[in-house]
Amino acid sequence: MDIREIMIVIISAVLINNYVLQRFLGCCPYLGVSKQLETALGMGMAVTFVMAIASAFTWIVQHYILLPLDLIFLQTIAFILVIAALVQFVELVIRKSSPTLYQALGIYLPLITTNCAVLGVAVINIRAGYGFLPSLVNGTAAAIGFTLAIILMAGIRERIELSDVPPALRGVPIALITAGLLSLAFFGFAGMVK
Amino acid sequence: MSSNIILSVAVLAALGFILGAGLAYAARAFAITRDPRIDAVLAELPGANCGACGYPGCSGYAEALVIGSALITGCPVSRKEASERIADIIGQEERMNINSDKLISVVKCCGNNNTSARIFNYSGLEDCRAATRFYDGPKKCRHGCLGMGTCISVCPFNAITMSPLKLPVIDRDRCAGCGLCVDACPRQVMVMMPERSGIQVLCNSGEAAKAARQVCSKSCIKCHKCANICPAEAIFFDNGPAKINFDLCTNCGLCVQECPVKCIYETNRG
Amino acid sequence: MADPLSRELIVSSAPHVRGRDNIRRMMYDVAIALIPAGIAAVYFFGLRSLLIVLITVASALGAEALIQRAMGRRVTITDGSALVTAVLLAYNLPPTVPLWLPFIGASIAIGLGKMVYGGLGYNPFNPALISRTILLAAWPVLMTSWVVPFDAVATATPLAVIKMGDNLQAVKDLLHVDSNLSLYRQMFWGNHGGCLGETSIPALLLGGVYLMYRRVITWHIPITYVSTVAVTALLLGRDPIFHLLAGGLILGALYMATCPVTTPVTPRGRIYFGLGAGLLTMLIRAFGSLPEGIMYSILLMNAATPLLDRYTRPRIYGKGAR
Amino acid sequence: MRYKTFPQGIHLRYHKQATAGKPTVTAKAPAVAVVPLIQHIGVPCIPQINVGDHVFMGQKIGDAEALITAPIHSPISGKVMALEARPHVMRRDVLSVVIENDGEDELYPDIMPYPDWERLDPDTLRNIIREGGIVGMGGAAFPTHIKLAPQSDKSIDAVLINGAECEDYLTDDNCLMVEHPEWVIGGARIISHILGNVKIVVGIEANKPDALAAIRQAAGEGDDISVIALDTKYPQGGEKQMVKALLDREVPSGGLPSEVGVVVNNVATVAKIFELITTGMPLISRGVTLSGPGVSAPGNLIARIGTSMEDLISECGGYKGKIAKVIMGGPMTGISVFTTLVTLTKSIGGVVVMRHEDICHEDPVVCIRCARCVDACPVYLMPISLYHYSRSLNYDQAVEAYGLFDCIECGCCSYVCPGRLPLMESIKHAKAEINNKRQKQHGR
Amino acid sequence: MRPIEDFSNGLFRENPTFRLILGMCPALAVTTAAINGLGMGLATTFVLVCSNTIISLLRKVIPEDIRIPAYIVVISSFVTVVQLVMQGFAPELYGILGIFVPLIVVNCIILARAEAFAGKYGVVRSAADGLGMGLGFTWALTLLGAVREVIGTGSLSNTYRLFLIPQFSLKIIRGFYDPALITILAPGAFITLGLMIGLMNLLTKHR
Repeated sequence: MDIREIMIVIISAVLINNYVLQRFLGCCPYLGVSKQLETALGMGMAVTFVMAIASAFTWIVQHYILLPLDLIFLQTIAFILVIAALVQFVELVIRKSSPTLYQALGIYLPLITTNCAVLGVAVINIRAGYGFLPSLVNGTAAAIGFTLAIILMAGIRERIELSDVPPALRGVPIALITAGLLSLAFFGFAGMVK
Repeated sequence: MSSNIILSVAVLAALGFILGAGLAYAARAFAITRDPRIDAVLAELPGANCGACGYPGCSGYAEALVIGSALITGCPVSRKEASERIADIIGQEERMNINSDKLISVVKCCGNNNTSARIFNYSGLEDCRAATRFYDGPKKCRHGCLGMGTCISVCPFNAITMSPLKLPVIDRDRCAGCGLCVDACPRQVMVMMPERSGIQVLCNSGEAAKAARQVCSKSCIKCHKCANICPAEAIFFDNGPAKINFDLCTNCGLCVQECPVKCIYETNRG
Repeated sequence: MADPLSRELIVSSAPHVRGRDNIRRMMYDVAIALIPAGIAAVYFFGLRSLLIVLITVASALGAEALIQRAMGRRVTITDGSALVTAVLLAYNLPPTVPLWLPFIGASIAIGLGKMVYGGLGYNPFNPALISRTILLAAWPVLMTSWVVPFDAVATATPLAVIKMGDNLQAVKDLLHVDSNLSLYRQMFWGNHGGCLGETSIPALLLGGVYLMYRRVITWHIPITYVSTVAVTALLLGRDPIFHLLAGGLILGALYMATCPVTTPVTPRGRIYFGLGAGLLTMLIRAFGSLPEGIMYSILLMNAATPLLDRYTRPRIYGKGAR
Repeated sequence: MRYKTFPQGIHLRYHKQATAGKPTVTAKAPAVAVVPLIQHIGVPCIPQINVGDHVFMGQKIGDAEALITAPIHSPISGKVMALEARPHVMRRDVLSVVIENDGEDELYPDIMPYPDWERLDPDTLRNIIREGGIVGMGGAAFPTHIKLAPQSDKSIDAVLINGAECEDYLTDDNCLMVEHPEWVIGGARIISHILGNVKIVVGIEANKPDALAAIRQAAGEGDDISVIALDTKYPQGGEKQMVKALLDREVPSGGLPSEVGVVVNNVATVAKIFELITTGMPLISRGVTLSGPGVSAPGNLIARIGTSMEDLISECGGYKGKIAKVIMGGPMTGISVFTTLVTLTKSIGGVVVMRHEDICHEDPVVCIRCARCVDACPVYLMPISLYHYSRSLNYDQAVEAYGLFDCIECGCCSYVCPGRLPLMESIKHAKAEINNKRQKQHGR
Repeated sequence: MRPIEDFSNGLFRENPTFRLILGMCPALAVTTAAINGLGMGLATTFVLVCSNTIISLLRKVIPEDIRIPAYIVVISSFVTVVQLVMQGFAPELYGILGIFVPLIVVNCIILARAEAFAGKYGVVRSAADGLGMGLGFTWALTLLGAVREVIGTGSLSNTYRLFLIPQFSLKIIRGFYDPALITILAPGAFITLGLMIGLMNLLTKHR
């Protein structure tokens, strides 16, 4: 696979088909952890880490266990198990190595398990027929796209905190609307990679 | 078909085993300990994170309690029963000190915009602390409430509202007795009083009668009429406005009737 | 003399004097600056463009009044901000749009672009551009039907033509000119298909100079924006002059990328804003499937504005370097 | 011609023409002088006299033991009628010495000049300055002898004389420089002598050509004094801005000018030092501008300390129109007092009277992020962020990342804000709240 | 009475989409048409009811420490069932819902209900809770889908076929109405849902 192809995968996953803004994957943590820039960045990094590893692991599981044994229908179960274990592992590591980060991410670290972007990217990798390297690249790029979207969002939400949003729209509704407008702005990247 | 099922189960079991083993190892390698009592104590605390205890939120206080660096009585919001349960959890033998009376805050001033004179026209931030920095605030009375709502802004329980005549009104049901408004008030016009008591002298001015009358028509003039009529002898004077000893007060309300300037109120009647 | 104590003086914090400018004045300055472009629009595209502008303005003011009333807030439609938003939106519409579209667009701009965030000063994105992108996504055909100036004949914009053919010859054919110079001249004056208010560069520049003179806008964003577009075009092997004159670059750089609410407050932030917007504009024009990148690039930089503000804080006097 | 200046800042409307050309008038000594015992930054004075005592003009009536303090002298001769709390510029009341004027202006017998000052050592001179009660007369009121005794590890290489007078309306420094340039230059030489014969740089805004010419002439041809014209821009007279403009040095955050080898003094202070050394007269009077649209006949006065504003304003023809604000100092940083019974103190260089129609009555609207405050701030802060953090009580962020305590409270941000937000007021409030909190924590 | 309360709870008071803000991804992704929302909602309901029941049955058996992985295994088994069934019987819908069918596994509603409800209460109540939550999710998605579809295309294309409603359709307004394509695009999903949640907040506040 040449550089060009990899670049296409990256630009596509980060900008054009941004996993949150265009594909709706990972919306729960996106809405939940984007209130502050620091935590958003932490979450982004955690997701990046988990997604990169998960892409690799699930590819291996798919191609070296499920396919040879003809057990493709077990894909969902197997993948989610791998991801759940990975997330728990990351949680343990962060709790030990950076208590402040752990405190900041709080309940959202376990939520990476239910971050559908992680499982989503694994499934998409398989469905798109990516090889090992493209899978890894796609997973990482998707997570970078997630991080980009979430830090932009966090910046805006910190500003929204200071504004006079009508009470009914405070919190999630205004965040959703902002995400929509952000998604609209990302339309500009449409067609950049053919 | 059956071989397929067996294979599935086997694969999943193997996967589960490998991942489980890995996690078990990780759990041990990266283990950290946290005293489970902290969470237990935290569960008993009010969870308003008001900070009245002086710690960063309830969790900080819970940790301090378990370590032993804080007193159970440190949380002014906790009710007696909760405090006793916390004492059970951390095994602290301090129940004697647990406050049995719930305290609530009260504004010791009834000088509203109509009765209390102004000395200048303040035009600045709507904040009592900011206003106090300008010549002790725009009211002629230097002890009374400025009515700009700093107490409202610090109240974590939304228990205070502003009356149309610019005096804060405390919702006795919502007030948790954290005392943050008392700390925040630059005039020391907010005080804590037992919730069960109803009578309070709503004047904070220690000025002599004449000076006090000049600045506010509702100011306590130290006439001692209330003290004289009080059957429980609960009202006394010590270089200031009339004060009530809540241990003696029977809420009979005679002083309220007697006060010539009407600055004694039955606060629990709104 | 009366007792000095009986005189109730006003006590307040310094400073006791204030500058002359206020928000209303700034907004009306922008509105004034936009007048020449409006005249040009009427000149090129007929009185219908005036009608579109009027409908947009009326709907925007109406929508703002209605929403503020509904939210139980003070109605502030006279502060000029809705007026400016509406005029900018109208200038971003093709002259052929059905007359209900400016009404919808103005409502979206005010409602979704501004009021949901609490009104003036709080919106993270430029309301006029939000509205335009939504309209474009909702009614792509209506929003891309262009006409030849002085004529109702359908045409394409120079940018759309160059997107297809990738060379200036096609544009020259489109505008019936034979030399680059006359092409530039015709594009400069605005004699080509496009949105109402974006085509006539001299009219826009006139307003821009007025705004700079009145200190409503600073040079940072327009200059960096325009020059980044030129440099990027050069690097990508495109004709920089064409890209400066084509599309809504000047309208965007002078009036929309300078919208104070949605751009950084720090000088360095503003420069990065211009750089980023210029780069994105050219990337979209060169590689994207859309012919024009102004609005998306500005919206994307709007989104990055809080981060720019945060990471381009000025060095405080006496901190760091001597 | 490009004048030296500092980056950013704002242009004001100035309004100086009403008083700039007029010669200074000596005001009547007050019938009753009310001399507050707080007239400087530092420890308040303790009265040195008793009620009923007779005091001479120039006699010390208040002093304190502490290091940072300056004594206070009687501005008139007469009888001490009372020692009581009286209205004050900064507070509702402050312990003041109330002296009834006997009209004699009997000079305190100990007062005598120091003609041979050049032979005195710096410590003696500093002590003379202390005993003369000299404080910063540009508004800061910091005891001057402390300023002239920089810590030993700092080597001072320049003394800056601040003649910027950048605020609206005020012209007393201008008049002083035009009428008595030799006092300014003489005083500067004394300070230079105290600091070890360092170079003298006088900075004057270019909108005062008369003052520039007069000072230049008085300075002579020697190269120990340079007189530099500065751009007319606010806050050119700010100490840090002065250092930046004249020497292109930046005073470290939270530090003093002495840390970059500079001592800055206002022209009025310098002239007063000259007066003290050459006549022995302590600081009992000062030049003050009475101006603003609410004064009938604006002018510059030499007035005794302890004269009430009421008296000073009647000296200038009384009020004109419905009075709304009486401001001590310039309108950008001055204090609007609550009563005109407050009396003149050492650091009040101007009284500006505003009518109702002269003040901005617009309510705060909203921030449209126009960034004018950021572009105006002479210490390169982001006032709007500070404002937001102050309002959302996020003080830590404001202090750490946004330099709350670097604010010099010049008021540029509030002045330029088209949304009329109380930017500087919020910043000041946040500072006071944080200091309050810190004090409480120390108390615990 | 308890199960009935549990059931109605999920429909309105704790509607997963409008009140608990759970399961945002499918709510945004598949609601380009009412029918898709309905399909997704019913699939989720099925998984939710089954998993709630099983987890409630097993709640005393599953050790505390590994409950989350155990829940996930249970949930993913049912998701696999749904996946296979849908693939067989509604391939068209399966194609449209795409990867969001396997992603039901990570729908926070399911794990959240398992953790918050099924792990604590009995079988009947858990099943009722699952059904209520599921149907609450379903009507929310269907409504959202309907709104987006009507505004975005001017009709409810497949729904009438499903309910055998004659095609009176919204064709009438076709002549007057130019569909606003935006609502069936990604930004439209976010904005419509945001406004709808805001509307719900408004309605419940006034009640």
